[in-house]
Amino acid sequence: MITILYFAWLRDRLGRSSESMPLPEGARCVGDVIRSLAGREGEYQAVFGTQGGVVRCAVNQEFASPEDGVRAGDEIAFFPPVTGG
Amino acid sequence: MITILYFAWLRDRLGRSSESMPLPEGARCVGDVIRSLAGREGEYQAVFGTQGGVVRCAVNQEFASPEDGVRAGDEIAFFPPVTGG
Amino acid sequence: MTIRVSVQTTIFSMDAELPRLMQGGQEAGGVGAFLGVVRGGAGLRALTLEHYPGMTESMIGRIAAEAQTRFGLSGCTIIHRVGRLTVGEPIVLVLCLAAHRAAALDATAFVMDWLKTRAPFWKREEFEDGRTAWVEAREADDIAASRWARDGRPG
Amino acid sequence: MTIRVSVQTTIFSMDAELPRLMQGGQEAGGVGAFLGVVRGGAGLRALTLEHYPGMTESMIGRIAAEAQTRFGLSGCTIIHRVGRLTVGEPIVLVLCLAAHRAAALDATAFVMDWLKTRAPFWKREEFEDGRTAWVEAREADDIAASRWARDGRPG
Repeated sequence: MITILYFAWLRDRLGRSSESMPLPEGARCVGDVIRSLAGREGEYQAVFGTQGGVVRCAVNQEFASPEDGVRAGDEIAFFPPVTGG
Repeated sequence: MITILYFAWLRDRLGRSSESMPLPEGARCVGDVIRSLAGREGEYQAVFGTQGGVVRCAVNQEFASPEDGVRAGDEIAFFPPVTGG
Repeated sequence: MTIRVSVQTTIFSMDAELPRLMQGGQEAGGVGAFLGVVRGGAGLRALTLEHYPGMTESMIGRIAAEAQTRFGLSGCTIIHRVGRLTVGEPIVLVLCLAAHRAAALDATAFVMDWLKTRAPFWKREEFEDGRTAWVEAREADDIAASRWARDGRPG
Repeated sequence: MTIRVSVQTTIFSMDAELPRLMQGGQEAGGVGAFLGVVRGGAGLRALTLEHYPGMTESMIGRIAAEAQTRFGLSGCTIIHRVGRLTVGEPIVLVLCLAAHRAAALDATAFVMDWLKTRAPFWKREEFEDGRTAWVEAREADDIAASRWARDGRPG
Protein backbone atom coordinates (compact mmCIF):
# COMPACT_ATOMS: atom_id res chain seq x y z
CA MET A 1 0.00 0.00 0.00
CA ILE A 2 0.99 3.61 -0.50
CA THR A 3 -0.46 6.72 1.14
CA ILE A 4 -1.28 9.64 -1.13
CA LEU A 5 -1.83 13.16 0.22
CA TYR A 6 -3.36 16.11 -1.65
CA PHE A 7 -2.92 19.74 -0.68
CA ALA A 8 -4.40 23.14 -1.57
CA TRP A 9 -6.42 23.25 -4.80
CA LEU A 10 -5.65 19.61 -5.60
CA ARG A 11 -7.50 18.61 -2.43
CA ASP A 12 -10.36 20.99 -3.25
CA ARG A 13 -10.67 19.66 -6.79
CA LEU A 14 -10.36 15.99 -5.87
CA GLY A 15 -12.58 16.30 -2.81
CA ARG A 16 -10.20 14.42 -0.53
CA SER A 17 -7.03 15.09 1.44
CA SER A 18 -5.64 11.56 1.42
CA GLU A 19 -6.16 8.02 0.27
CA SER A 20 -4.49 4.65 0.63
CA MET A 21 -4.09 2.39 -2.35
CA PRO A 22 -1.92 -0.48 -3.51
CA LEU A 23 1.13 0.52 -5.47
CA PRO A 24 -0.16 0.44 -9.07
CA GLU A 25 0.97 -2.70 -10.86
CA GLY A 26 4.39 -2.23 -12.39
CA ALA A 27 4.78 1.26 -10.88
CA ARG A 28 8.41 2.02 -10.09
CA CYS A 29 8.54 5.82 -10.05
CA VAL A 30 6.42 8.86 -9.22
CA GLY A 31 5.60 9.29 -12.89
CA ASP A 32 4.01 5.83 -12.94
CA VAL A 33 1.75 6.78 -10.02
CA ILE A 34 0.82 10.04 -11.75
CA ARG A 35 -0.11 8.17 -14.94
CA SER A 36 -2.22 5.76 -12.91
CA LEU A 37 -4.09 8.63 -11.22
CA ALA A 38 -4.52 10.43 -14.57
CA GLY A 39 -6.22 7.28 -15.85
CA ARG A 40 -9.10 7.70 -13.41
CA GLU A 41 -12.28 9.48 -14.40
CA GLY A 42 -13.34 13.04 -13.71
CA GLU A 43 -11.16 15.52 -11.88
CA TYR A 44 -8.24 13.13 -11.53
CA GLN A 45 -7.76 13.14 -15.26
CA ALA A 46 -7.81 16.93 -15.39
CA VAL A 47 -5.51 17.39 -12.37
CA PHE A 48 -2.93 14.77 -13.28
CA GLY A 49 -3.29 14.78 -17.03
CA THR A 50 -4.15 18.12 -18.59
CA GLN A 51 -2.86 20.25 -15.71
CA GLY A 52 -0.21 17.85 -14.52
CA GLY A 53 2.55 20.23 -15.47
CA VAL A 54 2.01 22.45 -12.46
CA VAL A 55 1.62 19.65 -9.92
CA ARG A 56 4.53 19.23 -7.52
CA CYS A 57 5.35 16.13 -5.53
CA ALA A 58 7.07 14.86 -2.41
CA VAL A 59 7.96 11.28 -1.49
CA ASN A 60 8.28 10.61 2.22
CA GLN A 61 8.32 14.37 2.83
CA GLU A 62 11.16 15.11 0.40
CA PHE A 63 10.55 17.05 -2.81
CA ALA A 64 10.61 14.57 -5.69
CA SER A 65 10.55 14.44 -9.48
CA PRO A 66 8.57 12.11 -11.75
CA GLU A 67 11.69 9.97 -12.25
CA ASP A 68 12.17 9.37 -8.52
CA GLY A 69 11.44 5.84 -7.34
CA VAL A 70 8.49 4.73 -5.22
CA ARG A 71 7.75 1.55 -3.33
CA ALA A 72 5.15 0.05 -1.02
CA GLY A 73 4.87 1.96 2.26
CA ASP A 74 5.77 5.34 0.77
CA GLU A 75 3.91 8.55 1.56
CA ILE A 76 3.45 10.42 -1.70
CA ALA A 77 2.12 14.00 -1.65
CA PHE A 78 0.85 16.08 -4.57
CA PHE A 79 0.42 19.86 -4.37
CA PRO A 80 0.77 23.11 -6.32
CA PRO A 81 3.97 25.18 -6.21
CA VAL A 82 4.43 26.49 -2.66
CA THR A 83 3.41 30.03 -1.69
CA GLY A 84 4.46 30.52 1.91
CA GLY A 85 6.48 33.16 3.65
CA MET B 1 31.62 84.97 19.20
CA ILE B 2 31.58 81.33 18.17
CA THR B 3 30.67 78.26 20.23
CA ILE B 4 33.04 75.30 20.05
CA LEU B 5 32.02 71.80 21.16
CA TYR B 6 34.33 68.86 21.83
CA PHE B 7 33.23 65.22 21.90
CA ALA B 8 34.63 61.83 22.92
CA TRP B 9 38.42 61.70 23.38
CA LEU B 10 38.85 65.31 22.28
CA ARG B 11 36.78 66.39 25.27
CA ASP B 12 38.71 64.02 27.57
CA ARG B 13 42.06 65.29 26.32
CA LEU B 14 41.13 68.99 26.35
CA GLY B 15 39.30 68.76 29.68
CA ARG B 16 36.23 70.62 28.47
CA SER B 17 33.11 69.97 26.44
CA SER B 18 32.58 73.47 25.10
CA GLU B 19 33.87 77.01 25.03
CA SER B 20 32.87 80.38 23.62
CA MET B 21 35.41 82.57 21.94
CA PRO B 22 35.57 85.41 19.44
CA LEU B 23 36.04 84.32 15.85
CA PRO B 24 39.85 84.39 15.47
CA GLU B 25 40.99 87.48 13.61
CA GLY B 26 40.91 86.95 9.88
CA ALA B 27 39.38 83.47 10.23
CA ARG B 28 37.11 82.69 7.29
CA CYS B 29 36.98 78.89 7.27
CA VAL B 30 37.10 75.88 9.60
CA GLY B 31 40.78 75.40 8.81
CA ASP B 32 41.53 78.87 10.14
CA VAL B 33 39.83 77.99 13.45
CA ILE B 34 41.77 74.71 13.63
CA ARG B 35 45.07 76.55 13.06
CA SER B 36 44.14 79.01 15.78
CA LEU B 37 43.39 76.19 18.26
CA ALA B 38 46.60 74.35 17.26
CA GLY B 39 48.48 77.49 18.19
CA ARG B 40 47.48 77.12 21.85
CA GLU B 41 49.75 75.39 24.31
CA GLY B 42 49.54 71.85 25.66
CA GLU B 43 46.91 69.36 24.51
CA TYR B 44 45.38 71.72 21.98
CA GLN B 45 48.54 71.66 19.95
CA ALA B 46 48.64 67.86 19.99
CA VAL B 47 44.95 67.42 19.22
CA PHE B 48 44.68 70.00 16.44
CA GLY B 49 48.24 69.97 15.18
CA THR B 50 49.97 66.62 15.33
CA GLN B 51 46.79 64.50 15.45
CA GLY B 52 44.61 66.93 13.54
CA GLY B 53 44.28 64.49 10.66
CA VAL B 54 41.78 62.30 12.49
CA VAL B 55 39.67 65.13 13.87
CA ARG B 56 36.27 65.55 12.24
CA CYS B 57 34.16 68.68 12.28
CA ALA B 58 30.59 69.99 12.04
CA VAL B 59 29.43 73.57 11.56
CA ASN B 60 25.94 74.28 12.84
CA GLN B 61 25.34 70.55 13.12
CA GLU B 62 26.32 69.76 9.53
CA PHE B 63 29.46 67.77 8.74
CA ALA B 64 32.07 70.19 7.43
CA SER B 65 35.53 70.25 5.86
CA PRO B 66 38.45 72.58 6.64
CA GLU B 67 37.57 74.67 3.56
CA ASP B 68 34.00 75.31 4.72
CA GLY B 69 33.28 78.85 5.82
CA VAL B 70 32.63 80.03 9.39
CA ARG B 71 31.29 83.28 10.78
CA ALA B 72 30.33 84.81 14.10
CA GLY B 73 27.46 82.99 15.80
CA ASP B 74 28.39 79.57 14.41
CA GLU B 75 28.41 76.38 16.49
CA ILE B 76 31.55 74.46 15.54
CA ALA B 77 32.02 70.90 16.82
CA PHE B 78 35.19 68.79 16.77
CA PHE B 79 35.16 65.03 17.30
CA PRO B 80 36.75 61.75 16.21
CA PRO B 81 35.27 59.63 13.39
CA VAL B 82 31.86 58.38 14.50
CA THR B 83 31.38 54.86 15.89
CA GLY B 84 27.65 54.43 16.49
CA GLY B 85 25.17 51.78 15.41
CA MET C 1 23.83 27.78 18.33
CA THR C 2 20.12 27.86 19.06
CA ILE C 3 17.73 26.88 16.28
CA ARG C 4 14.03 27.28 16.96
CA VAL C 5 11.35 26.36 14.44
CA SER C 6 7.65 26.66 15.03
CA VAL C 7 4.56 26.30 12.85
CA GLN C 8 1.62 27.62 14.80
CA THR C 9 -1.83 29.19 14.51
CA THR C 10 -1.23 31.66 17.34
CA ILE C 11 0.42 35.06 17.28
CA PHE C 12 4.07 35.39 18.35
CA SER C 13 5.93 38.05 20.28
CA MET C 14 9.28 39.44 19.11
CA ASP C 15 10.09 40.56 22.65
CA ALA C 16 9.49 37.03 23.91
CA GLU C 17 11.55 35.44 21.14
CA LEU C 18 14.63 37.61 21.53
CA PRO C 19 15.89 36.30 24.91
CA ARG C 20 15.59 32.72 23.65
CA LEU C 21 17.53 33.56 20.53
CA MET C 22 20.21 35.47 22.44
CA GLN C 23 21.14 32.39 24.44
CA GLY C 24 23.25 31.76 21.34
CA GLY C 25 26.17 33.56 22.94
CA GLN C 26 27.82 36.78 23.97
CA GLU C 27 29.85 36.95 20.78
CA ALA C 28 26.74 38.02 18.92
CA GLY C 29 26.46 41.65 17.88
CA GLY C 30 23.16 41.82 16.11
CA VAL C 31 19.87 40.31 15.10
CA GLY C 32 18.60 40.56 11.54
CA ALA C 33 14.86 40.13 11.34
CA PHE C 34 11.97 39.97 8.95
CA LEU C 35 8.33 40.07 9.94
CA GLY C 36 5.89 39.27 7.16
CA VAL C 37 2.32 40.51 7.44
CA VAL C 38 -0.82 39.96 5.36
CA ARG C 39 -0.65 42.69 2.73
CA GLY C 40 -4.00 44.35 1.97
CA GLY C 41 -5.30 45.81 -1.25
CA ALA C 42 -7.53 44.67 -4.15
CA GLY C 43 -10.36 43.90 -1.73
CA LEU C 44 -8.43 41.26 0.21
CA ARG C 45 -9.94 40.42 3.60
CA ALA C 46 -7.88 37.46 4.82
CA LEU C 47 -5.52 34.63 3.91
CA THR C 48 -5.81 31.04 4.94
CA LEU C 49 -2.48 29.26 5.18
CA GLU C 50 -2.32 25.52 4.76
CA HIS C 51 0.80 23.39 5.17
CA TYR C 52 2.13 19.84 5.06
CA PRO C 53 2.58 18.89 8.73
CA GLY C 54 5.86 17.14 9.35
CA MET C 55 7.48 18.09 6.07
CA THR C 56 7.08 21.79 6.88
CA GLU C 57 8.97 21.60 10.15
CA SER C 58 11.60 19.38 8.57
CA MET C 59 12.20 21.76 5.63
CA ILE C 60 12.26 24.86 7.85
CA GLY C 61 14.73 23.18 10.19
CA ARG C 62 17.01 22.48 7.23
CA ILE C 63 16.72 26.04 5.97
CA ALA C 64 17.73 27.30 9.43
CA ALA C 65 20.66 24.88 9.61
CA GLU C 66 21.82 25.88 6.13
CA ALA C 67 21.67 29.58 7.10
CA GLN C 68 23.62 28.84 10.25
CA THR C 69 26.41 27.14 8.32
CA ARG C 70 26.53 29.57 5.45
CA PHE C 71 26.45 32.80 7.50
CA GLY C 72 28.05 31.61 10.75
CA LEU C 73 24.95 32.37 12.79
CA SER C 74 24.82 31.97 16.56
CA GLY C 75 21.07 31.51 16.48
CA CYS C 76 18.10 31.30 14.14
CA THR C 77 14.40 31.48 14.92
CA ILE C 78 11.75 30.80 12.28
CA ILE C 79 8.08 31.00 13.18
CA HIS C 80 5.43 30.54 10.52
CA ARG C 81 1.73 30.84 11.19
CA VAL C 82 -0.99 28.74 9.59
CA GLY C 83 -4.76 29.05 9.54
CA ARG C 84 -6.86 32.13 8.78
CA LEU C 85 -5.12 35.51 9.08
CA THR C 86 -6.74 38.87 8.36
CA VAL C 87 -5.08 41.83 6.61
CA GLY C 88 -2.29 43.33 8.71
CA GLU C 89 -1.74 40.19 10.81
CA PRO C 90 1.78 38.76 11.13
CA ILE C 91 2.44 35.59 9.10
CA VAL C 92 6.11 34.86 9.50
CA LEU C 93 8.99 35.86 11.74
CA VAL C 94 12.67 35.21 10.98
CA LEU C 95 15.41 36.17 13.45
CA CYS C 96 19.10 35.60 12.67
CA LEU C 97 21.75 36.22 15.32
CA ALA C 98 25.30 36.89 14.13
CA ALA C 99 28.51 38.62 15.15
CA HIS C 100 28.03 41.36 12.53
CA ARG C 101 25.13 43.08 10.85
CA ALA C 102 25.88 42.07 7.27
CA ALA C 103 25.75 38.35 8.08
CA ALA C 104 22.60 38.79 10.19
CA LEU C 105 20.73 40.65 7.43
CA ASP C 106 21.99 38.50 4.56
CA ALA C 107 20.98 35.36 6.47
CA THR C 108 17.52 36.82 7.02
CA ALA C 109 17.09 37.44 3.29
CA PHE C 110 18.40 33.94 2.53
CA VAL C 111 15.92 32.30 4.91
CA MET C 112 12.99 34.28 3.53
CA ASP C 113 13.88 33.45 -0.07
CA TRP C 114 14.10 29.75 0.72
CA LEU C 115 10.93 29.77 2.85
CA LYS C 116 9.04 31.18 -0.13
CA THR C 117 10.22 28.45 -2.47
CA ARG C 118 11.04 25.37 -0.37
CA ALA C 119 8.63 25.23 2.56
CA PRO C 120 5.32 23.49 1.83
CA PHE C 121 2.82 26.26 2.59
CA TRP C 122 -0.10 27.32 0.42
CA LYS C 123 -2.14 30.51 0.71
CA ARG C 124 -5.80 30.93 -0.15
CA GLU C 125 -7.04 34.49 -0.51
CA GLU C 126 -10.45 35.57 0.72
CA PHE C 127 -11.93 38.80 -0.66
CA GLU C 128 -14.49 41.27 0.67
CA ASP C 129 -17.04 39.97 -1.85
CA GLY C 130 -16.70 36.42 -0.52
CA ARG C 131 -14.67 35.12 -3.44
CA THR C 132 -11.69 32.87 -2.60
CA ALA C 133 -8.66 31.91 -4.70
CA TRP C 134 -5.46 29.96 -4.17
CA VAL C 135 -2.40 32.17 -4.55
CA GLU C 136 -0.18 31.22 -7.48
CA ALA C 137 3.58 30.90 -6.99
CA ARG C 138 5.52 33.97 -8.04
CA GLU C 139 8.30 33.52 -10.53
CA ALA C 140 10.07 36.39 -8.73
CA ASP C 141 10.40 34.16 -5.67
CA ASP C 142 12.14 31.44 -7.67
CA ILE C 143 14.52 34.03 -9.07
CA ALA C 144 15.19 35.45 -5.58
CA ALA C 145 15.92 31.98 -4.23
CA SER C 146 18.16 31.06 -7.15
CA ARG C 147 20.64 33.81 -6.28
CA TRP C 148 21.71 31.73 -3.28
CA ALA C 149 22.31 28.58 -5.33
CA ARG C 150 25.84 27.41 -4.87
CA ASP C 151 25.79 23.72 -4.13
CA GLY C 152 22.25 23.43 -5.38
CA ARG C 153 19.23 23.29 -3.14
CA PRO C 154 19.48 23.54 0.64
CA GLY C 155 19.18 20.38 2.64
CA MET D 1 4.64 57.23 5.83
CA THR D 2 5.54 57.21 9.51
CA ILE D 3 9.07 58.16 10.50
CA ARG D 4 10.01 57.78 14.13
CA VAL D 5 13.43 58.71 15.49
CA SER D 6 14.47 58.46 19.09
CA VAL D 7 17.76 58.81 20.96
CA GLN D 8 17.23 57.54 24.46
CA THR D 9 18.92 55.99 27.49
CA THR D 10 16.08 53.57 28.17
CA ILE D 11 15.42 50.15 26.69
CA PHE D 12 12.92 49.80 23.84
CA SER D 13 10.34 47.15 23.01
CA MET D 14 9.96 45.72 19.50
CA ASP D 15 6.41 44.64 20.29
CA ALA D 16 5.56 48.20 21.33
CA GLU D 17 7.22 49.72 18.25
CA LEU D 18 5.53 47.52 15.66
CA PRO D 19 1.96 48.86 15.93
CA ARG D 20 3.26 52.44 15.62
CA LEU D 21 5.25 51.53 12.55
CA MET D 22 2.37 49.63 10.96
CA GLN D 23 0.19 52.73 10.91
CA GLY D 24 2.11 53.28 7.69
CA GLY D 25 -0.59 51.51 5.72
CA GLN D 26 -2.26 48.30 4.69
CA GLU D 27 -0.21 48.05 1.52
CA ALA D 28 2.80 46.98 3.57
CA GLY D 29 3.80 43.34 3.42
CA GLY D 30 6.79 43.17 5.68
CA VAL D 31 9.11 44.69 8.21
CA GLY D 32 12.88 44.42 7.87
CA ALA D 33 14.64 44.86 11.17
CA PHE D 34 18.04 45.02 12.77
CA LEU D 35 18.67 44.96 16.49
CA GLY D 36 22.23 45.75 17.52
CA VAL D 37 23.47 44.54 20.89
CA VAL D 38 26.69 45.10 22.85
CA ARG D 39 28.98 42.31 21.61
CA GLY D 40 31.06 40.68 24.33
CA GLY D 41 34.54 39.18 24.19
CA ALA D 42 38.10 40.31 24.97
CA GLY D 43 37.11 41.15 28.54
CA LEU D 44 34.57 43.78 27.57
CA ARG D 45 32.14 44.68 30.36
CA ALA D 46 30.20 47.64 28.99
CA LEU D 47 30.05 50.43 26.42
CA THR D 48 29.25 54.06 27.08
CA LEU D 49 27.65 55.79 24.13
CA GLU D 50 28.00 59.51 23.75
CA HIS D 51 26.33 61.63 21.07
CA TYR D 52 25.89 65.17 19.76
CA PRO D 53 22.40 66.18 20.91
CA GLY D 54 20.46 67.91 18.17
CA MET D 55 22.74 66.88 15.33
CA THR D 56 22.13 63.21 16.09
CA GLU D 57 18.37 63.45 15.76
CA SER D 58 18.70 65.60 12.67
CA MET D 59 21.10 63.18 10.93
CA ILE D 60 19.04 60.12 11.85
CA GLY D 61 15.89 61.83 10.58
CA ARG D 62 17.61 62.45 7.25
CA ILE D 63 18.84 58.86 7.03
CA ALA D 64 15.25 57.65 7.59
CA ALA D 65 13.88 60.05 4.97
CA GLU D 66 16.54 58.98 2.47
CA ALA D 67 15.70 55.31 3.09
CA GLN D 68 12.01 56.06 2.62
CA THR D 69 12.61 57.72 -0.74
CA ARG D 70 15.14 55.24 -2.03
CA PHE D 71 13.29 52.06 -1.06
CA GLY D 72 9.68 53.28 -1.13
CA LEU D 73 9.12 52.57 2.54
CA SER D 74 5.76 53.03 4.25
CA GLY D 75 7.43 53.51 7.60
CA CYS D 76 10.81 53.70 9.29
CA THR D 77 11.67 53.57 12.99
CA ILE D 78 15.20 54.24 14.25
CA ILE D 79 15.92 54.08 17.97
CA HIS D 80 19.47 54.53 19.25
CA ARG D 81 20.41 54.27 22.89
CA VAL D 82 23.04 56.37 24.64
CA GLY D 83 24.68 56.10 28.05
CA ARG D 84 26.21 53.02 29.66
CA LEU D 85 25.18 49.63 28.25
CA THR D 86 26.49 46.28 29.46
CA VAL D 87 27.35 43.29 27.25
CA GLY D 88 24.25 41.80 25.63
CA GLU D 89 22.14 44.94 26.00
CA PRO D 90 20.36 46.35 22.92
CA ILE D 91 21.96 49.48 21.42
CA VAL D 92 20.05 50.18 18.26
CA LEU D 93 16.80 49.19 16.59
CA VAL D 94 15.94 49.79 12.94
CA LEU D 95 12.55 48.85 11.51
CA CYS D 96 11.68 49.38 7.83
CA LEU D 97 8.16 48.78 6.55
CA ALA D 98 7.73 48.06 2.85
CA ALA D 99 5.44 46.33 0.39
CA HIS D 100 7.97 43.56 -0.25
CA ARG D 101 10.73 41.83 1.69
CA ALA D 102 13.65 42.79 -0.52
CA ALA D 103 13.00 46.53 -0.11
CA ALA D 104 12.42 46.13 3.64
CA LEU D 105 15.69 44.25 4.19
CA ASP D 106 17.78 46.36 1.82
CA ALA D 107 16.52 49.53 3.50
CA THR D 108 17.46 48.10 6.89
CA ALA D 109 21.02 47.44 5.71
CA PHE D 110 21.19 50.91 4.17
CA VAL D 111 20.08 52.61 7.40
CA MET D 112 22.56 50.64 9.49
CA ASP D 113 25.46 51.40 7.14
CA TRP D 114 24.68 55.12 7.24
CA LEU D 115 24.09 55.14 11.00
CA LYS D 116 27.56 53.70 11.47
CA THR D 117 29.21 56.40 9.39
CA ARG D 118 26.99 59.51 9.48
CA ALA D 119 25.34 59.69 12.91
CA PRO D 120 27.44 61.44 15.58
CA PHE D 121 27.78 58.69 18.18
CA TRP D 122 30.97 57.63 19.92
CA LYS D 123 31.55 54.46 21.94
CA ARG D 124 33.87 54.09 24.89
CA GLU D 125 34.69 50.52 25.92
CA GLU D 126 35.00 49.49 29.54
CA PHE D 127 36.87 46.26 30.34
CA GLU D 128 36.72 43.85 33.26
CA ASP D 129 40.10 45.13 34.49
CA GLY D 130 38.78 48.69 34.71
CA ARG D 131 40.58 49.93 31.59
CA THR D 132 38.58 52.16 29.21
CA ALA D 133 39.20 53.05 25.57
CA TRP D 134 37.39 54.98 22.85
CA VAL D 135 36.41 52.72 19.96
CA GLU D 136 38.12 53.61 16.69
CA ALA D 137 36.10 53.91 13.50
CA ARG D 138 36.18 50.82 11.33
CA GLU D 139 37.26 51.22 7.75
CA ALA D 140 34.85 48.38 6.94
CA ASP D 141 31.96 50.65 7.93
CA ASP D 142 33.05 53.32 5.47
CA ILE D 143 33.28 50.70 2.75
CA ALA D 144 29.85 49.34 3.64
CA ALA D 145 28.34 52.82 3.52
CA SER D 146 30.04 53.69 0.23
CA ARG D 147 28.18 50.93 -1.62
CA TRP D 148 25.01 53.05 -1.32
CA ALA D 149 26.64 56.16 -2.78
CA ARG D 150 24.71 57.33 -5.79
CA ASP D 151 24.15 61.04 -5.51
CA GLY D 152 26.78 61.32 -2.83
CA ARG D 153 26.05 61.45 0.85
CA PRO D 154 22.50 61.25 2.21
CA GLY D 155 20.86 64.45 3.35
